[in-house]
Amino acid sequence: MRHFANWGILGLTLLFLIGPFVIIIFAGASAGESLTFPPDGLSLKWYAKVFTVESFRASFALSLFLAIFGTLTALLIGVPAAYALSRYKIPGSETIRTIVAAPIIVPGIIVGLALLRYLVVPLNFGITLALFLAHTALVLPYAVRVVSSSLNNLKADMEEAAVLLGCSRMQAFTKIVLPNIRGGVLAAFILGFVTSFNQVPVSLFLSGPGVRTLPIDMLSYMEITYDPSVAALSALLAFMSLAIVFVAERLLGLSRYV
Amino acid sequence: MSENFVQLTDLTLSYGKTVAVPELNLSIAEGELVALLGPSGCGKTTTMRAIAGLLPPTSGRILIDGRDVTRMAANKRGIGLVFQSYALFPHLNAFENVAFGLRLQKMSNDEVQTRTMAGIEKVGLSGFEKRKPAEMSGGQQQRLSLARSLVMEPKVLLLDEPLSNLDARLRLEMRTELQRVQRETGVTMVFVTHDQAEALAMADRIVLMNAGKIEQVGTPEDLYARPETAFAADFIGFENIFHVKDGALVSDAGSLPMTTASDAAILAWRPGGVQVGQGPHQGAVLASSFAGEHREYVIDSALGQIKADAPVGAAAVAIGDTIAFDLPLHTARALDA
Amino acid sequence: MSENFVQLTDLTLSYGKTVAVPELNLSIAEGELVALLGPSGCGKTTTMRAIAGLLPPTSGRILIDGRDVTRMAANKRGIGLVFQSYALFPHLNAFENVAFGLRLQKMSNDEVQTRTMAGIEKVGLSGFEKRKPAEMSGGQQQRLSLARSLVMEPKVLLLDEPLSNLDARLRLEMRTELQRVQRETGVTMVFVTHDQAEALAMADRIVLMNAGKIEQVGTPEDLYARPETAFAADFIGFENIFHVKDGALVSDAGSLPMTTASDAAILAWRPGGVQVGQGPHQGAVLASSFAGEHREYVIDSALGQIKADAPVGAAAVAIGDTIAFDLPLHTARALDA
Amino acid sequence: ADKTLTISVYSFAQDAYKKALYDPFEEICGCDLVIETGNSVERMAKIEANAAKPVIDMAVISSHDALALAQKGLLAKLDTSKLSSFDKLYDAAKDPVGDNMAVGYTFYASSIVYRKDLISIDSWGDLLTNEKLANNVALPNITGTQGPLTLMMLNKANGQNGDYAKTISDIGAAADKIVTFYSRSSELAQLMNQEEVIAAPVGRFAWSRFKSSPLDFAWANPKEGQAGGMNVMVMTKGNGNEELAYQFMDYWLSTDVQTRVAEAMIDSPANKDVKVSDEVAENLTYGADLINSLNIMPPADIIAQREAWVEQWNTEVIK
Amino acid sequence: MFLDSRQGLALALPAALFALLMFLVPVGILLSEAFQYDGGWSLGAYVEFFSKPLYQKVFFRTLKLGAMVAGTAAIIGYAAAFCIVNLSAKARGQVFGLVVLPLMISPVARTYAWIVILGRTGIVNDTLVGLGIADTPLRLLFTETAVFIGLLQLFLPLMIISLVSSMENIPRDVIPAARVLGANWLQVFTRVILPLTKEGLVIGGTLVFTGSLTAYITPAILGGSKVLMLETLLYQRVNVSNDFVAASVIAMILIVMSFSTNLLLKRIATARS
Ligand SMILES: Nc1ncnc2c1ncn2[C@@H]1O[C@H](COP(=O)(O)OP(=O)(O)OP(=O)(O)O)[C@@H](O)[C@H]1O
Ligand SMILES: Nc1ncnc2c1ncn2[C@@H]1O[C@H](COP(=O)(O)OP(=O)(O)OP(=O)(O)O)[C@@H](O)[C@H]1O
Ligand SMILES: [Mg+2]
Ligand SMILES: [Mg+2]
Repeated sequence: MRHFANWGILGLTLLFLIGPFVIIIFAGASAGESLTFPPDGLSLKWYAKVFTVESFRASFALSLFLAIFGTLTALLIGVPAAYALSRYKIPGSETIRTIVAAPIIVPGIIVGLALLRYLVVPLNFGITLALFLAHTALVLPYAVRVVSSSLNNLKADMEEAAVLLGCSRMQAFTKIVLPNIRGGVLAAFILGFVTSFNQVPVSLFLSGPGVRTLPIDMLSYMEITYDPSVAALSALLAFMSLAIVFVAERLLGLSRYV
Repeated sequence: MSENFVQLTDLTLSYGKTVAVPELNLSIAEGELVALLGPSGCGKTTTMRAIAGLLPPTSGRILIDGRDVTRMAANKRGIGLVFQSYALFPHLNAFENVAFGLRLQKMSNDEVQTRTMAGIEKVGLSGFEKRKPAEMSGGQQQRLSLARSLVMEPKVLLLDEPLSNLDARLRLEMRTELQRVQRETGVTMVFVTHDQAEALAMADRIVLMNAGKIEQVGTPEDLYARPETAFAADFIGFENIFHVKDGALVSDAGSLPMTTASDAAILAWRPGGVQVGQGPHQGAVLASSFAGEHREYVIDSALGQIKADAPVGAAAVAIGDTIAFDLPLHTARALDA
Repeated sequence: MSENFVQLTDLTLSYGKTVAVPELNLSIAEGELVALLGPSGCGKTTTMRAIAGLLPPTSGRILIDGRDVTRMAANKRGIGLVFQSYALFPHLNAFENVAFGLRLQKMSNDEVQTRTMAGIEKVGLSGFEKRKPAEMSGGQQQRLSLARSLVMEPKVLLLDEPLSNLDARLRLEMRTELQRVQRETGVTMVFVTHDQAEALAMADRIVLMNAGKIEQVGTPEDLYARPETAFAADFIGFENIFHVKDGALVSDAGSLPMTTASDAAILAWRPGGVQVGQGPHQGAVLASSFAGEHREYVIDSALGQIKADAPVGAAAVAIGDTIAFDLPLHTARALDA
Repeated sequence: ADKTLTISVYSFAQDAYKKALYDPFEEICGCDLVIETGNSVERMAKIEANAAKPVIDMAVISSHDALALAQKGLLAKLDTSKLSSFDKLYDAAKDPVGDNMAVGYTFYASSIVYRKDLISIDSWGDLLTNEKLANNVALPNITGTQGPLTLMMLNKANGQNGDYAKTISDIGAAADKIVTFYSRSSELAQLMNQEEVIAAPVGRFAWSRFKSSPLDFAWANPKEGQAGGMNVMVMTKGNGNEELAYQFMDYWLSTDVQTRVAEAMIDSPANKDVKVSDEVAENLTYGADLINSLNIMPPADIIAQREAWVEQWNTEVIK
Repeated sequence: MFLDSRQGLALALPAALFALLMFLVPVGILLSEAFQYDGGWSLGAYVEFFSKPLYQKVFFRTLKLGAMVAGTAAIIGYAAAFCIVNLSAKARGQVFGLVVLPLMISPVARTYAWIVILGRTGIVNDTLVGLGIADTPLRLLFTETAVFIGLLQLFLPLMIISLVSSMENIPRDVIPAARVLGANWLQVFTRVILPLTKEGLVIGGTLVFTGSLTAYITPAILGGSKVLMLETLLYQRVNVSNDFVAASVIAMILIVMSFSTNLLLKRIATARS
């Protein structure tokens, strides 16, 4: 009985969350010319068309670059920060926490505009560099928060044990802490990756001739037409993300950590 | 063999502003097995952590084998510590947990293999090598943690409640094993316990602590038979403690005349030292329990509750019934005020 | 007063596909104090959870006071449970933890106040009312958990290792308190322990479990003196157990001729039943430890390790020295194969 | 190639432009084209943000946006002598914003697309008054290019003689029955295809999207006539790449390119010499007669009043 | 806890400096423009902003929608999280995967799916009319309802994630203990689960509320100009009117709203215990 209610609630929630995804998949497989559901017949022509649009290829590469390297950079500086915040008594740690978390609450458009006006134009930063900085900053709060919470669940006495067994602080971190928070790091990476990859408002201003992220490219493609290829592209991207998560789950046992 | 192998001088240990251990002085000889005994929260773990180098002292010095290690990093001291909380590495299996420290040394793979397997066998965990800590019971985890420290063959081994989660039989086995290791390797061991029986059974010398201070130091026999303070006596099992005043025993609850005079200020009896079944005094039985070799009574007397053991052969007295008893001077321990 | 106040009939309990307890049958009388005794992992906690309604049985029935409660919700059964893990509410202070259940009943604030304070006092935690569980030591938390169940005055009180984290003195105090509560309120109590001394001391009746099955049921005296199986004997302290074959004692390690013939299949001795210092047999002392009233030896004999207690007055024998001993038939317990 | 020209254009039909314009030009000039796309407001905002150091050399935008940029001093005055095709342009395209700040390269008409099976449209006024259109009509947002054109035509239909405030009030009064104020013609096409909307004003350049739909769409010929607009080319001030920019603009205005673009049914020509088939002409805003008949609002009028319109629109229409 | 604070600072500093220099400084300069009014420092721009009826309305709508989305997400989130926590480890991993799936889909596409679903001839209206709940198709697109639904779907996963992870930290036997002490499921929820997961609720609530305030695509597409929110208004001010001052004002308001909501939630959470 409880079981039944359990799955009932979950089913409805999942329907609400996933329903649009199903529609996107099928709308992209329409044989007709416009975005409809149920589709006017099935065909893969729109999925095929995605690969012929040249600008998608360039912007996909840019978005992938930003998502991967922006997130990695955020982790590179975020993991040590999270570690320091949870293991050391630092003067002003609350301030540091707030600074690092700030990018979440600033509207994306303002971020894009600010970087364009005060970094790109006066300091001669390239658009790509500015995008990279912006995406790194946006992912940073997730990196610090997610990694912090898995660090807090990790008892500090294990590191002490490792040190007593002869580790240096650095070895204790790499051999003991890192393996035990890899689920958190992975979750942070995935969260950061999708945040960055799907980011729109920041990139509205941070785009220039020949430099444009994929979501912005999709938006501007939709300036011209709502044909189902955007749905097809979205479905393909979601499958790509899923594949990444699936592989990660297989390799690292993600579900044990989330 | 040094008499002052581990030496703590005026050691003060604090957490922030709260001082947990003020000005501790203690010397431990090489190859000695010392028990830190004391009630919960008295600073046992804190002291161990300081010796291991995990807690920088507020003041004072720590010497090991003549060298001042007060500021030496924990991983340089060559000290082993078995944590009260085990502190096992959850991502590594039992074998890798034990092998961890060995692998950090320049040691052949074969040797790591041999020593690890030997260590695991010693604590009775053969066959569990592939298990992760989460898949082992509390007692098994505790033994694993022990093995991890033992294989390192440290100069000084600190053990924080190493046997608390084991049942009576397993505990005895592990005690024997620890004593054997100590005899064979001559390692200096300091172990923490809140269980006096364990301290008595294992230690060469017992350090009894109370609220961060050392209350008494001595051999088990010493401490067991000759506690020097009321706290020590109480802790070591002289559960009936009374003041002597004008030829009578006095407690908060009342007083009882003594049959023989004594010039001690305080007298204390173990439950086994109280005579029951006959005697000049009377009391109602509050509680009675079977303890195998004897029966334990709690008697409601003019002095308040008195704990007494009766031989199991004697007829049992029901709860609520009256029982005669005596507090004979020859079984009492005399203490200063 | 019902003889079958709590009745478990063919109770099978499983976690997913693994059966933890197969077909258990047990009756407990009203007002009885029953101990569930057994090694780690034998199904004690599992059984308690089923009685409390936290684990739906795979099959079988649970009757309380004549009513079938097998399918009744946990909050309707009127059963108290003290959890092995305390299960205190971390967000509530000590007072609110104890008051939790009372507040759920239609009860005036004053009464909640009075009963809560009384409950806290009973377990010796007066003055700790405002503390959160995290700010209390293990033993204090355990007592708090006890108080939380006691104030509810349940018909049946289940206690899962309620005293494991207390030191000897506190443990004795809490035992006395539990026995008093039980006497005064006539509550039926079932408590779990892995410590035979505790079971012996407190219980009216002991249920000894092994791997999900009941091994023996009886009074403490019964179990202590007359274990019926090798498992029971071993668990209850007959640590030296040997087969009898052709007038000799036999173990995996070897054999030893007997001085007196016996037609028992198995003979078992407590360490206290082994005679040391004199006797026909010889062995090397492997370990020796002081235990207050006596000294415990582990002797390496032709039968393997033998555990023996010697009176503390006797001259101590050093480890490695040879000692004489006997396994007298009059202190042995005879068991069937 | 070591020379590059950076241009900013509307984002639609880039594949066709590539064939008709970009590739051949790169061939001729031996340079690389870097192309930025987007809608005109976003591109303008960026041109302004980068004013100190222009990234864009040459842009195509709407005539009133060109005027706005010119007034902010962001544009270079064009030397028309460097444009060999200049004389072939319709007169209206030669100096649309004054001071030779821009040249027109395409015209478009703007009228109402509607579902001929459900309704008939005779006048721009029908948009607000026809009962059948209640909850079924969409209007362009005032902030877009089409908004001011619709405003002008409604004003004309209601005989309000340039009193736009009154027209906006009328729209405000009817706002509850208007499904949305769209800002992208593609969005409108989607809404009309899923039968959310059955009539709406739209630019001729978007017509092909409706024509290919299975639904029964028609292009209205209201009695007030069609509105018209023009897109223009501009050059940013001080971009340092003027020669190449002139070369590109001239090439785009040439009869060859204008014909190719027209035949691809992307942009209607501004070059008088372009000749196309009737079938192609049907889809474009083509020919002197048609172009001269369009109601075109002077860019200066739009620029002067737009802030006020938006303000009033925000209070009375969006509410 | 290691006490060498200098080492700790060295570890934390790169992230802090990065966020400060590459992010907060440029954003700060931009925001400071909102305090420039009539050539001097003043709050005039804010006074002007709040004196316009449309802006007031957009402000309150944004607040209302943000609160409604966060509130609804909390209710659904608790139900879903509780179910997820009760699943077996394997099923939990799979369901969790499905819950985070929407995060992987471009918000652009997700929002367009809602246009199809919520349209006059979309599934929702077909179902409502088919079941006789509505006589004629409802107009759902370009209404607050549409924006609400879109935002809810966008941010619900974040709420569920936060709640699940804080529920997993509830000590093992605490819920059974409450049951045995006589609590029914509602009482278990209000007296045990809620207080013990308030941290997750605060994090989730802040993420959802902040997300709803600063979302751009969803209100832009599902609400259009008829359901302006602060973020779409901000975009309009920048792009259509080149009005950076108003944009900065709006940004500052959004930041203050997010920040104070976070503080407020934290306050409420700590005040209760
Ligand atoms: N991290 C800490 N911060 C503040 N006070 C602490 C900390 N750790 C321990 N204390 C306090 O220091 C005192 C000594 O604690 P310690 O852990 O050394 O006790 P212990 O003797 O090991 O007790 P137990 O037998 O319960 O393990 C206690 O009063 C304790 O409350
Ligand atoms: N949640 C669970 N899932 C699967 N198996 C379980 C679970 N809980 C207990 N078990 C198994 O059921 C058996 C009985 O466990 P139980 O907790 O009842 O033991 P116990 O007698 O209380 O032991 P202890 O003295 O260690 O508390 C054990 O083998 C244990 O591994
Ligand atoms: Mg301790
Ligand atoms: Mg148990």
